[in-house]
Amino acid sequence: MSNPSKTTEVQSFEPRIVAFLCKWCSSAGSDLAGVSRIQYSANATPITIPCSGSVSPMYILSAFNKGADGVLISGCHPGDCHYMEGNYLARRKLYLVKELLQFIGLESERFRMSWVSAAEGAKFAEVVDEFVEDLRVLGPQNRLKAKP
Amino acid sequence: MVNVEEIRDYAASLLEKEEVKAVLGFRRGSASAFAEPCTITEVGEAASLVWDPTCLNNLALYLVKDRKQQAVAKTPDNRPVGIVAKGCDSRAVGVLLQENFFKREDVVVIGVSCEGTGVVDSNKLSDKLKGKTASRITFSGADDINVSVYGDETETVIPAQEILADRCLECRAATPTLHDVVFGDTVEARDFNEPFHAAKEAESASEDERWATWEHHFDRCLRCFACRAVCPMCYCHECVVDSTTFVVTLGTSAEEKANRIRWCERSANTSESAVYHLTRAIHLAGRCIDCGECERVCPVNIPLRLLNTKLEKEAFEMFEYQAGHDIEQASLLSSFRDEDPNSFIR
Amino acid sequence: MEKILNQEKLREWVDMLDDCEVYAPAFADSVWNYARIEAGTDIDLSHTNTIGSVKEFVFPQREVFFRFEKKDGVPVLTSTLPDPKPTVVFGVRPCDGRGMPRNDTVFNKEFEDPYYWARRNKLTLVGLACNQPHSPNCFCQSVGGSPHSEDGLDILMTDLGDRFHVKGITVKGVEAMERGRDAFDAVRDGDQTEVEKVHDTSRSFPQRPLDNLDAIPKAIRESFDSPLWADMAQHCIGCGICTFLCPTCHCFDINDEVISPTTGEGERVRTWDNCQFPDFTMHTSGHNPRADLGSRLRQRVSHKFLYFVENHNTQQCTGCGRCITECPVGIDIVAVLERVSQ
Amino acid sequence: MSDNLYLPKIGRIVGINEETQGARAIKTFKVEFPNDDGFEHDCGQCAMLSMFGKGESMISIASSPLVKEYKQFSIMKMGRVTSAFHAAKIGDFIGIRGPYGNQFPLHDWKGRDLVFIGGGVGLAPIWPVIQTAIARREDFGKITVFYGARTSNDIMYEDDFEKLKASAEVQLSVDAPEEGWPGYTGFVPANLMDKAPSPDNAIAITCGPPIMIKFVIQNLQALGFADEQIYTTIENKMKCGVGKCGRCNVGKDYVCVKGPVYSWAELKSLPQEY
Repeated sequence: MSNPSKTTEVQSFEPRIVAFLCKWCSSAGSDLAGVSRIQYSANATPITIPCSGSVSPMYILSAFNKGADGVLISGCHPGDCHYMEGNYLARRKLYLVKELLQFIGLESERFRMSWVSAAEGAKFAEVVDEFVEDLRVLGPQNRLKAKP
Repeated sequence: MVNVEEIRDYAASLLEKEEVKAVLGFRRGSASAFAEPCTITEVGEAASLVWDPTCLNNLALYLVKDRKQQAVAKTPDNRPVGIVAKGCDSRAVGVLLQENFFKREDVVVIGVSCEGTGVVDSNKLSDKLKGKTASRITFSGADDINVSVYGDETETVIPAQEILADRCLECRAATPTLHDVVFGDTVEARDFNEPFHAAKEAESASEDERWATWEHHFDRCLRCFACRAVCPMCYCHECVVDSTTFVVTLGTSAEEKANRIRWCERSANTSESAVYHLTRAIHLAGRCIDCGECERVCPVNIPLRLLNTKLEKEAFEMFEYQAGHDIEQASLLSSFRDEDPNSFIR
Repeated sequence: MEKILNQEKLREWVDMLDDCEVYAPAFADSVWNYARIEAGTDIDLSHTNTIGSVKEFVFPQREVFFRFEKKDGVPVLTSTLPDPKPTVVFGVRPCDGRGMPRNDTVFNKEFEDPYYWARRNKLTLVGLACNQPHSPNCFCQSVGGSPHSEDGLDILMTDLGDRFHVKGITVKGVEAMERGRDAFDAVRDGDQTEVEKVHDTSRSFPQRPLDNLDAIPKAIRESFDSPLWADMAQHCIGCGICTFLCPTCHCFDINDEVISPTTGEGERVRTWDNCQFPDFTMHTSGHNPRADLGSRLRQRVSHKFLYFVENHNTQQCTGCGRCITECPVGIDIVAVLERVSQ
Repeated sequence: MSDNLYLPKIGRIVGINEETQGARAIKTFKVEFPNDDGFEHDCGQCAMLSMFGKGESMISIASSPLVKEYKQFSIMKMGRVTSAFHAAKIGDFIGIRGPYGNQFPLHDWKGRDLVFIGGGVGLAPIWPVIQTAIARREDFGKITVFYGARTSNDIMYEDDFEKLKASAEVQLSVDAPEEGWPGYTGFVPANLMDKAPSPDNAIAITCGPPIMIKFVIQNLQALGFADEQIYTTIENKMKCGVGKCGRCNVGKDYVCVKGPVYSWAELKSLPQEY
């Protein structure tokens, strides 16, 4: 990819994010961001899940396979899990996923995790905005995307 | 030095005393200079057992196969099985015990120390011989491996360190920790490569270089599934990447089969093979005991072991977890600590 | 057409095939395998045998049959029949060459496979005779072949040390030689004798023997219910190595791959499949005609040495030895046949 | 493009009849060729049906070759493709290629008695033979149709059986006792023994679950039917339909080409891998 085309791509490129959001916190946080009329990027497709601990690495790989430019997983802050320890298990598991994806050379910025409580609408908006900005710079995700 | 007669005698006595129904071991085969797996059930067969650095296979796979067979057998034979195990193989038994695949009394581990060596890496050997076949591999001592090349008159002497498998050079437990008996000298640390050397080297490349490497490898995958078939830890009845094996019986429904998610297609594409190999790697996190079988059997030599050791490295460094070392411990992914890394999370 | 090609002129010939895709063996990732050659200088014919067989050129691991999409609610199918550039493959060992006519039979018969033939018709196979066996598992002569068999090849090259003897066997082969006309020299007195000498020597090396090849079909038929099969497959792991690397194994799977679940767009794709996989013959109900490893090993061996013989009067095995050498657990088809024949 | 054997023709579903309900529901589909590129078939042949995006399945053509306007398929809901069929509506499009396989040698059976023995969805492959024989009623002697299902609700082609009674002897059975059931109670092979059709100058044609076929053939032999008088069909997993992909391979035969119709005399010589 030569530089000039990259610049134009950055301008016209709208990254697509698949966001797996815990229903007890981040999903509500994203609702709060909306209800509070916080302006933030509309690039994330939210998928509500019962707990960040329920995210199978398959979901992440599959999202990238189907063409997601970034994958976000957002759950409850440590200590706040509705199921006591789901987010701790998620943290360990997803740390390994992150390391593995980096290891095979997927751009490390494309996979992200955040702790967003139901009260943190503003933080959710920030997380998504930052993610979108970083992905704009990276351009489309082609490494793990299925090519017909 | 391991005296193979001791292994033979021990195996024979296990069979003679009917303490086991069979002993899994190695014998010389007709197919190559490497040893092949064997299952002996008669005392007399014990004499065919061999032991040397051409004994590559992780025989724990056959413990798994036996359990699966007995589970569906009309008259199951659940008597214990003896297994000749290297350090890594014994850790595989450890993980299977940890996962309650069978009980400790179901298996007699005939541990064999790799002492100062390990096993020969068939890829490194192929590199040395530029694809030619070794017709005979012998060992003059700990340091040298003599290889007779098929079609050549001569015998090549190769320093052991140059063709021992990476996993052996990096091995931290060359003597089986879990065993009923152990043959050979117990060795603590060996002066080869640091642990996780190959994974660290792969990590040090740039992101683009790393992707170029793995894109190249994923693209070459034939999807013969030998890596999965040979792995003692890949014992799932239905593999997550293989939705077609789901059986519609009276207890299941057509909808279940129809709605089975196809996580990856059967096409050997870069993207689909990436999903397969990465899924497999994650599923083995904290379970891979680095026997290197996946990498050994790969017909196109994808360095699959790197994916697993990368995760074992993280497990060790970040979570102080080593697969197969403690059969009582909670598994890597079902446990956590407060001090687990958190800084990568926004 | 018979010519002489000096070793250093090989590159010239390759360069003159510039409107073709040229492939030749290359040593990478610790194995020899066919790789695209950009220039004649890249060619290296010091190979043993390639890990993948030439069947990959006509029967790739993944073949898209057609694309489907919906227009106004009606499915529209677009065939993706390949239209490849003429392809020339160098360094094909005679065992792989012999695999081709066997594959032709399968993909022809009463139903001609257009995808196979689209590739096959554009393919020229330049064989290289084996001056000596590459591996202790070679057994081409035991299944009716030879280290310099011309069967299935378009051209056969024989290495005479400083030069090659090059023989055009088919029209396609002669054409490929004519393209490189300037690179070749005429055959001179004595060359023919030398070729014969090299060929004679190559046949004199011992190979894995298969005693009484003609009696094998009967032996297999009679051993159908023998416990031998389960015993020999005891350590089989049920992977696809033996069949995927085989120059004549051709079993495949067909699946729909959806590109867009929203538009219903997708492709129907053929991929390699393997009789050693447990789900190969499994019905949806779970009923499996070949449920155990023993019956699957029996199927692989029977197909090659009994059923194919019954249907086509020849073995579906060319003795390349890949399935023996590459088997992770040492299953050895020659040893299997020996035991069955006893 | 027409010579591309893997490229299906487009078919349109013009009729759906719910035969049986439940976990193993059966529906019968009438399929037309909107592009007028249909094909002729013989009794016993199959077609490869596809739902684009789901895949292909080999299904017996259940309509008589004498019916030219449409082809009929009775499909049991079992997996991915068949579930998609069960979710389909009238007017939906499918892919169809064929016809594949051999045929029942109906022409050789002139003047003979025909005994059909079907079970479950196994009635579908022999249904076109029954229909054709009825249409050429004068060519054959006595025609008897045995058919059994698990319950009376699981009986396929219920209305057609009523019509069939005019020209053939119909023997229905259900597996378990049912109140008010007029027919036989018990498994099909037992019903066969009970009625004991004569083997003289007769041909027996059977299809159903493998276990049923096994006992039907045993019982036919007990009744004195010779191996050459017994015909059945075998269905192995199929993918290509044209004798290449290797899945349906039994002995030297690819069932999709050499089968699915076999006389017991022929079938006996094949390994029992079906």
